[in-house]
Amino acid sequence: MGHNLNKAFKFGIGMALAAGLTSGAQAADDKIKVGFMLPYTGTYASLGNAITNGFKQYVAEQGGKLSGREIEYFTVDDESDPAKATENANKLVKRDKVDLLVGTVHSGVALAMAKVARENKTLLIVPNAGADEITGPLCAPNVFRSSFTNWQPAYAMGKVAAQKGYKKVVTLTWKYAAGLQSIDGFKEAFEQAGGKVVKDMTLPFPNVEFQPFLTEIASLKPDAVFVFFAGAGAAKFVKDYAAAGLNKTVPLLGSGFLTDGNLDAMGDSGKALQTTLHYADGLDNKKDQAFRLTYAKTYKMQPDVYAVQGYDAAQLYGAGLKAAGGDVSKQADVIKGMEAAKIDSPRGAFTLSKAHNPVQDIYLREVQGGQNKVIGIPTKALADPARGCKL
Amino acid sequence: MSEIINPGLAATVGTPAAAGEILLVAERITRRFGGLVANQDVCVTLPRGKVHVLLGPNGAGKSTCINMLSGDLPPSEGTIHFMGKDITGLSAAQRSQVGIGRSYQRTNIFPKFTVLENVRLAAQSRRQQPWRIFSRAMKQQWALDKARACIEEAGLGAKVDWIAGVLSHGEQRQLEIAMVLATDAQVMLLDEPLAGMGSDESARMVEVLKRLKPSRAILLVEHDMDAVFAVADTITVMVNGQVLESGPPAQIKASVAVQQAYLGQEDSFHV
Amino acid sequence: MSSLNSTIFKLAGLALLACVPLTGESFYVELAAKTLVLAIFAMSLDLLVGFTGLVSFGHAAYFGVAAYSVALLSPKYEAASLWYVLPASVGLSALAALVVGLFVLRTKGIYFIMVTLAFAQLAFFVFHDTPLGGGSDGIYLNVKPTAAIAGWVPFDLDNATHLYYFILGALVVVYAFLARILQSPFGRVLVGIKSNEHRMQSMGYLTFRYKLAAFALAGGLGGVAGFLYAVVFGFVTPELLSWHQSGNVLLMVILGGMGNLVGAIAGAFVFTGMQEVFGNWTKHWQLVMGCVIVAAVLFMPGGLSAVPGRIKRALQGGGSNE
Amino acid sequence: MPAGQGTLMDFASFLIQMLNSLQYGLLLFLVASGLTLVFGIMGIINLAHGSFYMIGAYLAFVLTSATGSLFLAILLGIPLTFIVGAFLEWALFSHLYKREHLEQVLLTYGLILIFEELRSLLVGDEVHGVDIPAIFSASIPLSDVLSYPVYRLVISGVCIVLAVALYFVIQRTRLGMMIRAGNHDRTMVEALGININMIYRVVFALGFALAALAGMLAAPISSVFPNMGSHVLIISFVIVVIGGIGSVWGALIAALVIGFADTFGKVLLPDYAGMVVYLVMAVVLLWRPEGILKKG
Repeated sequence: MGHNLNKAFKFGIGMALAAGLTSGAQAADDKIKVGFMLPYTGTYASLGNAITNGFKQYVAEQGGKLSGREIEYFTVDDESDPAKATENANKLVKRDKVDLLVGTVHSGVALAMAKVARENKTLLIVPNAGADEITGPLCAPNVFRSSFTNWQPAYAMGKVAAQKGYKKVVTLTWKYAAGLQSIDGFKEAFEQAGGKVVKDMTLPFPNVEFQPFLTEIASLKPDAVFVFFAGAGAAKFVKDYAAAGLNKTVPLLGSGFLTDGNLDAMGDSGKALQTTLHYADGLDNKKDQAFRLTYAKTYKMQPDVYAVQGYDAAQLYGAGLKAAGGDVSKQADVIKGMEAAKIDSPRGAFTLSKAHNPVQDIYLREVQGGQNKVIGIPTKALADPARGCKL
Repeated sequence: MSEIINPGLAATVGTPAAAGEILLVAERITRRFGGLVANQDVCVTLPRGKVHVLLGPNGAGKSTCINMLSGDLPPSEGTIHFMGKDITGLSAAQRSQVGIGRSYQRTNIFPKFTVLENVRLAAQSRRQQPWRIFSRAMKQQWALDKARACIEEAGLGAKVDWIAGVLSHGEQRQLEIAMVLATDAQVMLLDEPLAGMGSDESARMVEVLKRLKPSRAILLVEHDMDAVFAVADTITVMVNGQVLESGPPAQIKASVAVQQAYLGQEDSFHV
Repeated sequence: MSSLNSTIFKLAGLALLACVPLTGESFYVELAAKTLVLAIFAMSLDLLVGFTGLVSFGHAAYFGVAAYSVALLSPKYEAASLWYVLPASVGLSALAALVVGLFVLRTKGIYFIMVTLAFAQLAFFVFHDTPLGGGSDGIYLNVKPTAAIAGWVPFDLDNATHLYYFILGALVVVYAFLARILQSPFGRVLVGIKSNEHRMQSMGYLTFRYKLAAFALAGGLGGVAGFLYAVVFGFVTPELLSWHQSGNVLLMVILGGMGNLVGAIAGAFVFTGMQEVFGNWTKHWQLVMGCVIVAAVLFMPGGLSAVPGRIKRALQGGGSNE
Repeated sequence: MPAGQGTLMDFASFLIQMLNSLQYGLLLFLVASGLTLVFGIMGIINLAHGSFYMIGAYLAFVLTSATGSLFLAILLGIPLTFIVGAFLEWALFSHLYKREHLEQVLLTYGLILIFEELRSLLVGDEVHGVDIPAIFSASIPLSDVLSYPVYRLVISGVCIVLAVALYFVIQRTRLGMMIRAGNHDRTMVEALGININMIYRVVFALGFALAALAGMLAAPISSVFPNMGSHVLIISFVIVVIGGIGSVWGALIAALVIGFADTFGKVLLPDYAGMVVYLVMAVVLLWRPEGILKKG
């Protein structure tokens, strides 16, 4: 028996070493190494793919090169699993030694990535996760974001709600950072303008049994409801809300993710829903039209906000590289270039705040004919307050 | 079979105990399974130095009775006393600790362990020191000595290091006896210890039982009539979960009721 | 002879593991460190599954409790003392296991599997939902614990090499501890319970107490792994307590062949090895992983440690058709 | 509930919340009933049960898209899942009966990974909606602002019908007799010349079909999304544990209890809502370690 054990033991070590050898770095020194750490399986897989597509589209538009340097991609599926986040980030940073780390969707994973990036001084662009901390208390010279903070769209919606004359609002969200930070942003703007949030309700992520909360909303009879949900859960919420008849008497307001990538799933229930986000359908902007056309041709599907954020991550890096003359070893120059860049984004041009978050227009959108049509710009060039950032 | 008195056994076999002292008394114990009454108002008294045999056709409730005495099944009604103390509410493990040991009808051992380890575990149960997690079990000499002595006593001395699972059926029954012995049981509840044994093995087991008898009370469920009449001091005949008749072997042999109800069916009834 | 070989191979394996930091590849050192942590975790579960016969499907709870304890007990911007947080977090996870054990050990078989799972979910939600745990995004451990004793620093956990050897040392200690326990009267009782609990009871063992002790012990050792994990990665999230983690560690134990400490270590290496190889190979690596698992169950009863024997038998033409 | 607590919850809201509990509980029952049958009768622990639910929901999406009708999708889906279930039993699960629970855990854990990846390969990772059939798309007004979707009531109705049907099958039919006998003593059933393998195949296929049906029915109100099975799986485990393995009635009672605890937990103890159902389970286990109703 002892004999067998030890064979097994050797086998195990052999496997581990084999794993090491097969995945060893095979760097080509002349290429710039870009590492995508994004979800390619699980709930957020389609978001990860859209971001990757957007990034690659920009690079392809530049002839496959940025500042004359070819790009080599490394990918790691982060599975949206924070438990594996540090290890996955280290795969790209320590094993593959990438020059730029791009990721991710899930806020918890992104926080772990930011930690790895800070410790290893690797350049990081967050192409989605909106956790306020990344460009707030945890901001760093080498950490950038091409998307938004949770605070931004929600703050804009708070202003909208006040403008519409609502006085009494109830909020509902999943109890996690993205949701709670959105609620805070909404509340800040809404209560500044004289409104009152009468009740904050939360449920554990990713629980989708909303019925008890709808009953509660009905008994509170607020002027409006502000929610933060995303993806499948958002689709279910919107459907439940309509089925309960609440949409007829209590307007539903949300951060834009409520209606992004899931309009097909919510069907008629989503009709006329108003949300705020830094991107919308039907923007009157040439860049957007060109972007959408190319994207649709290349990937045989319509782009969404995630694709835009991926595209802009590439633009942002491109600007940095240009400033450094394509020399990634001059990281300080790359960073300076990125900080100074004015990005001609499909969402409309934006610059970066001191904390490295986009200063951007937030659109008010309405669901019309299966699209999030822009109907107004409640806040122009909105900057995240970046509380706690010492940059 | 040698006449060696093993050191480990000396303490238990040779205990100068008052023969005839009543060790176990079960009064009107009853067990129901849903609507089915498996045992009704069974009374059993086990004095030291005597062998009490339970007889009865299959399904008469003998095993249920043993299970209630050993604590494997709680009785629905009735009380069980051990040396004057009420033990009705005690679990099987607790009853083992007070001095009631049993063997099972279907062989119930640790098939992957050696014979020695099977019995050593039984011996170890008498002095449990679970907090001593850094001492080595194989260096507890007292338990090893006792285990070897009990194995010898049960007639398995030649197979101490065998894996229990590969022993013959009869040998596994002997192993069970050794395990009961190793727990210092004052009351031994033996469920068909001779089942499946060859005549040599049976004879040896009967010898073992006779030798154990003086210092203990033994309850035996057995079908082998030769063995029964060779060792029994008292016989209780059960039918349909109830006691039909109880008394010395001669009385049972003479009983018409027993003849009709049970012995009549057994063509092997001869002395 | 076999046992001589056995010792030689164990030492050779240990020597091989001790050489890993010499490669200087920080990623692989960290990967190996993580695998060693998982190996400790797998050994702790093996005490329950392989030696006591208790199939716990919620072992990640104790791993997670210890990991969270480190994060919660450490001051935000200063180093906590290793000599305080290590015993405290291990103690807390053992305590959690003791309390859960009081409930779950009242059940058996399938119930036990499901109830351990459900209690692990309960623990998951404690850290996920209540103000204690910091929600689904987890908590940072900003500064690793310091090993300083009255100003003297024997080693520095911030140094990857020191940390690696610390973990390797922990592995050896846990292995020796478990191996020793299994030789003790206590350990023999656990193995007896696995083989035939009913008989153990009829021989006078109050098996519940032994199982409870084993459950708490395994929880505490799982806590050692959880502690190390938190120190290696500096980040804890409720996912550490999720049922996928419980499933993964169970998988490692089974891959290595239950009831076999070296096997559990090998299982951890094979598991991370498979994750690495398949993960680099295809986006749909979980499909491959799933197929490997299913095939392993159907065609490889007894785990990896049984493979050499099976191959030998097959080569001799006497292969079993199990 | 006394009127004095009106600030917390008025009486009308309380009644509506009760309705919510009932409706949620019944849907949970539908998923858990298949699980408890497979557990209790075959002694198999099946982690892939949540995947069966997911498969059902995706089938509803795919078939509804193809046929244009949820009814047709369900009509096609039930026999389809039944056949797939029978096939899985033949190919995989039939090898597990004499294996340890551990190996069952492992194999079904592997199946989860396989099913999720196959789903990703075949249908993709997007979120999809399934339309509520037009005739059930209305809502019934319950208060001046709140109405109750008819489709939810329909689901509850279907669940009740299925519960009664299951009871009838198990208590009154020959198949049910064999199932109950198999539940108690496998060797005895075999001795009577009954083909236990066939019974097991049918029971497993039935369990699969029930879980898939739950997924199909729930698809219009829950949407269809990756990993949707895993939450359902754990909650079903809790229900089976509380109800007693193998007891369909126990599962029904437990599902209603959980529906109640979850609904009111969310409203009254939002910080602890995730834990409420597990705490209920812990209390039940203290009281009755084998569940409210033992199997049988």
